[in-house]
Amino acid sequence: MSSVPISAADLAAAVADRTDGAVVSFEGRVRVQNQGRSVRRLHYEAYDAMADEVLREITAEAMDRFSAGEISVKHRSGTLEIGDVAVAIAASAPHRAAAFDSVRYVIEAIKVRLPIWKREEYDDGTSCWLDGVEPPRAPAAYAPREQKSDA
Amino acid sequence: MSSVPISAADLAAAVADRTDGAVVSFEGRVRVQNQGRSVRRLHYEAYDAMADEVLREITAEAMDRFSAGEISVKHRSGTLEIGDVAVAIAASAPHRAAAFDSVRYVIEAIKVRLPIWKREEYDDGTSCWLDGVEPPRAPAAYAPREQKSDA
Amino acid sequence: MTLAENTIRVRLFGYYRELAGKGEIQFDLPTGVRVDDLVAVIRSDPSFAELPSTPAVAVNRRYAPGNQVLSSNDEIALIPPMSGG
Amino acid sequence: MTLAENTIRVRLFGYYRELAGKGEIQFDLPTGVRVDDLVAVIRSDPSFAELPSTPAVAVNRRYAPGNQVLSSNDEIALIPPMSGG
Repeated sequence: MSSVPISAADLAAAVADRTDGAVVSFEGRVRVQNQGRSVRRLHYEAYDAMADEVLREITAEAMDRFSAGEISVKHRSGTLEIGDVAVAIAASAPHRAAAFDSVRYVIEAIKVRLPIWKREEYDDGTSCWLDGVEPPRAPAAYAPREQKSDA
Repeated sequence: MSSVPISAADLAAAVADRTDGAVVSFEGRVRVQNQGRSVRRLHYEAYDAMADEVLREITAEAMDRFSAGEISVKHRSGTLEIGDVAVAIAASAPHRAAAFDSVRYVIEAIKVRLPIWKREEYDDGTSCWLDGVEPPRAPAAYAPREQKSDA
Repeated sequence: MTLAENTIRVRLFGYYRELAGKGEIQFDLPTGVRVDDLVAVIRSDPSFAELPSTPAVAVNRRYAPGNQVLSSNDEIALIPPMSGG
Repeated sequence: MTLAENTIRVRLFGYYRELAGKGEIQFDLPTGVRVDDLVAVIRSDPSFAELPSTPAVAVNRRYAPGNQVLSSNDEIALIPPMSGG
């Protein structure tokens, strides 16, 4: 998580390696229009400590799943203006498929698992929290065994 | 086609737009190892005039197919050292799927359609033209009709 | 659950933080209380009447199942629908 | 094909250029000659004996079908297997 500007170019430079032939990067930017309304700026509030852990977890999953060389991801918090980068991801890999798949995996997982909330401010002076994605309830399989004998 | 260094970051900055929320970029770089051999550097020879046309054609196809906002692509010719960027692609789009799909489409099409040839120089002093991808023979459907009554 | 009580603190974010008017709420609840029990208690507050049927709860920065037992040492957070990326 | 002849110039690149020892070869071929005819002529040169069965040919910077008729005004190129990206 970052409270200062981020860029995919910085992350891409960091993941590049002499053994990796492919670098894929993604930037999610603040759009001037969202769901038909004119956005002036937006504010991200995050559960920072958990968000950092979730980003590390998602990155580790992608590394493991696609055999990527290296993956780097940053998400902004705080106030962002139109065009500012909200999320940046870069992945390097020996071959392109792993790099593409890794970046795509990370952004899709962020959308459903990262504890962060966006409040949009509109040109008409109003603002609202975005209708978000209901986060996952941990599946029963994750429940520690000892709880079954409890209570 | 470019005979001087290229970077996806430059292309990404060029395609970014206030109405597009997603920018995806790709860099293909010269790897120190390829097919088990230690690469010292490589040389790209291209049919430049045709390559420029093929890149424009591929880009237009991706724009049309995925409704991307903007797509930019550059491929190097000449001598490249390890880590140098051989191909850079960036696509912006209102939403991420179109940006990912556009970049992926362009790189896959380059692999099978761009008239360019790579000669690798190895650490042992030898060099060779890479076994490449057989380019497409235009399908019969592309043959001008008037040829059927000819000869 | 046993009758002994412990203090459960719950961090709030975004829209939920605004519903409560503060970033943390706390309850004295019996030992052995589970995530689902805590959610029922929170929902009994009129401010949270419109909580989703199974809102996400993080315990020690991980999404927790409804049957996870809570203790006063846990870092607990009620997680609104998210809008990252 | 008619008996009139025209000069067909063929650009060569990469491995094919090295096989020929030059970047362009040319042939005087009958009017109406097609891509497939040209390929057969090129293959008759021992340097090009190992040409693929249907090597790609570009005419005016577009991949051409085997039945495309060639003229001396066309920009023709024999395209080796490619290795871009």
